[in-house]
Amino acid sequence: MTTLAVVIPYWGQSILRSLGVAAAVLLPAGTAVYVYLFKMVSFMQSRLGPMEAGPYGSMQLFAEVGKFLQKEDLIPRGADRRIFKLAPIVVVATVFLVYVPIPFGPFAVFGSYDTGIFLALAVSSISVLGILMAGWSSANKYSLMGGLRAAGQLLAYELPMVLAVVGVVIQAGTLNLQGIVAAQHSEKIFGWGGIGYPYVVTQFVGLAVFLIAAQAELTQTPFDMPIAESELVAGYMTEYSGFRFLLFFIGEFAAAGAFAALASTLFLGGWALPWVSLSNHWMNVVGPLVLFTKMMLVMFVIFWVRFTYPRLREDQLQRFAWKVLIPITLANIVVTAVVKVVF
Amino acid sequence: MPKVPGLLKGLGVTFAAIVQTTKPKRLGGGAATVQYPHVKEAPPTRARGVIALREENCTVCMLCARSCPDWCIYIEGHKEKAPPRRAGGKPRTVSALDRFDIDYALCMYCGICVEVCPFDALFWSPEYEYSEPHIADLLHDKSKLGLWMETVPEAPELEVGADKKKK
Amino acid sequence: MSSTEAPAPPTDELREGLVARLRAELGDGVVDTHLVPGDDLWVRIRTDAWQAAGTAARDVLGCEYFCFLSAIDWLPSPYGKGEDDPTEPPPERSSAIVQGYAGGGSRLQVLARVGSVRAKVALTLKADVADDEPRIATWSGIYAGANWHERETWEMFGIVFDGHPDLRHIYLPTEFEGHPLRKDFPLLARMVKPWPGIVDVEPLPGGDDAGEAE
Amino acid sequence: MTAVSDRRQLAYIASQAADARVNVELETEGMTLNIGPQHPATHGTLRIVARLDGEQVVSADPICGYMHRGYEKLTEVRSFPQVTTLVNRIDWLGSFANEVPFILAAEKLMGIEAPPRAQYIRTILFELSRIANVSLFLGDMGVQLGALTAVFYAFRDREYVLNQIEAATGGRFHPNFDRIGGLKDDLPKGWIAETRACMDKMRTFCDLMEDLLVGNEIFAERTRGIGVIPRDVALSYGLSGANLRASGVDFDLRRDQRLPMAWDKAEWKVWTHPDGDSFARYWVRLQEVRESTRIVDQLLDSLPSGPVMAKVPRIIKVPEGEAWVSTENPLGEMGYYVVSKGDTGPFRVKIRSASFNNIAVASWVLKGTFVPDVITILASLYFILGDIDR
Repeated sequence: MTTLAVVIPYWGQSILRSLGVAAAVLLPAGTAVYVYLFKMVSFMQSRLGPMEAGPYGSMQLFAEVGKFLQKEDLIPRGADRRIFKLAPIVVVATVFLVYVPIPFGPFAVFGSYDTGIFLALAVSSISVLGILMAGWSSANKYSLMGGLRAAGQLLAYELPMVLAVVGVVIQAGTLNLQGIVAAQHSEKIFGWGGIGYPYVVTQFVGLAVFLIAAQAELTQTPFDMPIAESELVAGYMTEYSGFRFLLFFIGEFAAAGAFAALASTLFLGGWALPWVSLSNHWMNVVGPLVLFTKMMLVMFVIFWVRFTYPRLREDQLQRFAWKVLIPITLANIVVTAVVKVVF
Repeated sequence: MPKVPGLLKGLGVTFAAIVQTTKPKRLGGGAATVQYPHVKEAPPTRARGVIALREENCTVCMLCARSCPDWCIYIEGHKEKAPPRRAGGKPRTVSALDRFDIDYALCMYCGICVEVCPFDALFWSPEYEYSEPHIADLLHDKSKLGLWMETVPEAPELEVGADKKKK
Repeated sequence: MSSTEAPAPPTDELREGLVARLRAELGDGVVDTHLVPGDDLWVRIRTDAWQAAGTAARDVLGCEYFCFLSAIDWLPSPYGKGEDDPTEPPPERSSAIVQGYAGGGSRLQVLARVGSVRAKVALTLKADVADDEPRIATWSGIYAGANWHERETWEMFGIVFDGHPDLRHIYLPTEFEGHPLRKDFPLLARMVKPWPGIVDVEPLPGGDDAGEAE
Repeated sequence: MTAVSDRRQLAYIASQAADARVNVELETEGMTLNIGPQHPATHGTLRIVARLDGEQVVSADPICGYMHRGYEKLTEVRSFPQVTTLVNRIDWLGSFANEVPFILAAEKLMGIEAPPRAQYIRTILFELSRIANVSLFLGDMGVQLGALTAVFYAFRDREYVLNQIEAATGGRFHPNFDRIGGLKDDLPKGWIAETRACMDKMRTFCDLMEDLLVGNEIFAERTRGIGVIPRDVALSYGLSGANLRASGVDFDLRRDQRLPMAWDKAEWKVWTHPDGDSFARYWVRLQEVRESTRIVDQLLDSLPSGPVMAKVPRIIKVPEGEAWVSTENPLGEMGYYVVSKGDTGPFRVKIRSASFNNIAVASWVLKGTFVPDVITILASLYFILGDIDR
């Protein structure tokens, strides 16, 4: 970062970068909560949603945070205290880790590793441990069932997500997310370079399966068996209240942001604008905004599906993952590989 | 496995709902809900909100208290001399009302008292905003019931095929 | 429920057919019948023929639809409606037990109604239950729905159903004693609170000279 | 569960057999899970003690009585008008429909009939309360399966029907509009036109539910072949209403019985479904709401004019006798066995409510199902707690 005529020492850069990641996690999560969970759901259900807190209910999120913070922090008597306290932290931490390799601009990335996408997917599966810890340690039958269901479901949907990404990696030729963004920016679609070459054009099957798998990773309807409110009351989150529940709440929406960011980076061309060159310094400012709008688009689809569909039973859910999604993604990989070699 | 149209139709329904709710009111859009403290929906004229008492009609016959299923009307009266109807006539003994309480904590708004009152002293009014922080305050005494009298609406005329004579 | 229009002389072949078939099946098990033409039919069964009546109703009459099973306590309530003036002497209440349609000999009577969906007709079966030791055979083997109804009847009236798989409380808490729907079980809600409907108008201080006070 | 020839049903049983073999080796001891009494899936305070083996229900025993108000004891100390106010709190969603059979029983004992206009208005309000009650079910089945938006459409469109009931009777949930011999009052001005508009809204609501849920494959996946109740089991348990018609029994009290009401003045169709599973129950109720809107339209067209109250003495003493009247309530067959000894109040009233029998079948049908299916089956049986506990 020597361009700004002042030399920022290395520790300065890493502080800036970690602040950037924190902002990257919390800002989209916050707007997603307001726009989708408060407003879009209400419009879907022909009501206006919160209108009292701030103009058009914009301060509702802070009101909610305030409410959660002043709630009593209960730990059930039979609970395994240490694991009970650790579970939400594990879930939220993994979401921060997923944001590390995601590029928001030429230099605005915490760490551009050669195996960026591999790191993101590996880390996102650690949250399963957090959910299992929460389910087990709450000493509550509903939580235990919720936790076990979550474990089964998240493992089953890890595979389709990874296989969906493999199609993109074959086409981009690199695992590094910056590389994938660059690849999508430079290639042409049959000679016409107007809007670059977002991989959704050829990898639409991959995007569909990725979104379905992301829906399952977020334990959202139609895959919200772990938090099936009509059966398990609140699944693994039943016994949590106050600040810990807030952590789970943030974790859930930050994870939605993370998967949306991954989807838009892999399939919609990431932070790059087609006609602006990649190394333009202004892209460090414009890039995050571009990626933010793409994330909002993807999250609209995620929440749109979440509030429309009923939920699947977990044996149907597993059957759907193993017997439908995985064959489709394998076929997609084969087709991509053949096309890659032939052309 | 799933054929697509069913799932897409569902998405179409919810998207149409978003468009309908966000369309401004003058274009026929808007939510079905009303922002209560600022905008209040008027209940229909026959709504049974609260019972109003016209004290002068009441002759303490206690028919309402006797026919109330929940035993929530408490009446006490006394006899007194009233001026004769025609000049020079004998003073009439009339029973006057001392206490007429309705306990809205017990009342189930069935309307038997209003209907059974032979002297038309009790009326329904669609007023509904009289909740109280303390449940004891729900015991409305006769002065409060009198206050409700102005909120009693005119009886709505009946549907076209209705029988004209007032039952 | 009736479907045929009763002709001028009110005979109702559909229901008379039912009674005839029931008599043929149970012989003297059918003690008494009461037929409202074109409307409804009551049949009183002897206590020990109750189970046979159930199987006959289902198989012979084709009444496979189980409507309900309950009981009636014919003793008039000794407490009245709780609406008497405490100042006056309590009014004496007749304790004569008078049964309803199709007669009966005991204070408690079991009452069941079954219907045939095809013939679109239903009938009510009654049976006396001994006053001192109320027992009767169970129908849960014949109609699966009777299981819950018999549990409720046992809990409310104290009629024991022999052969019932698990006769336990269905509505009331397990440690509840007494049978609430019996007429001699007091309704405490009306005992605890004095009735506000008692006329409470104190007369004139000088006594009512004109003599036409209410 | 008896097998139904459907391919999916056989697959379901095969998968169960496979699980059963697995459990034998694993020897996992069961877990007892209390669903309720405070539980989102039960419409009120019903508790199901389910013994589970993993996710599968070994035995389920519904425990009711948390909302037992002792209505039959209360009716013994009340007069006839007071009992009507008590009685429309049994099935509080379609509450006008509770009063009608009791009033008809009293009128049958007194040998009087309501004037034709009152009969028409009673039938119209009866069908309106059916629409209000069953439309909530159509939305609520979605929530039980996870689709949150369906129930909001149900509440929104049901509001118009409740406004109509309140405009005519004065009470949204507890109208208390029925009197022995007729109705308390006549309809207010402009009510008929308003109700017609409301019926169109309900028809669009039904189409909405058709698109949102019935067509949805996940909904079909979750409800087809789940909780199959064959014809003979349904009849033996005394199931009634849409639960019975969904098991293929063509039995509807509005058509198969002669009552002083106006159902035979409108022509409408009784819908049945052969499968008897949760999907069939949902589908039959959806068609029934559409039929009800058509009935209301036809009755509104042919509404006669005239009085709404027959000649009835002020203090009503019902002559001695016994009468049973039952009507096709939104939840099923609701009947009153009224015994009168000739004074102002009834001597004994046996209240036969539909949900009591509808839930008795639960312990039979829930055996061997998964936990999420328990919620689906209970939601599809559609009971209201006041109806069970009385």
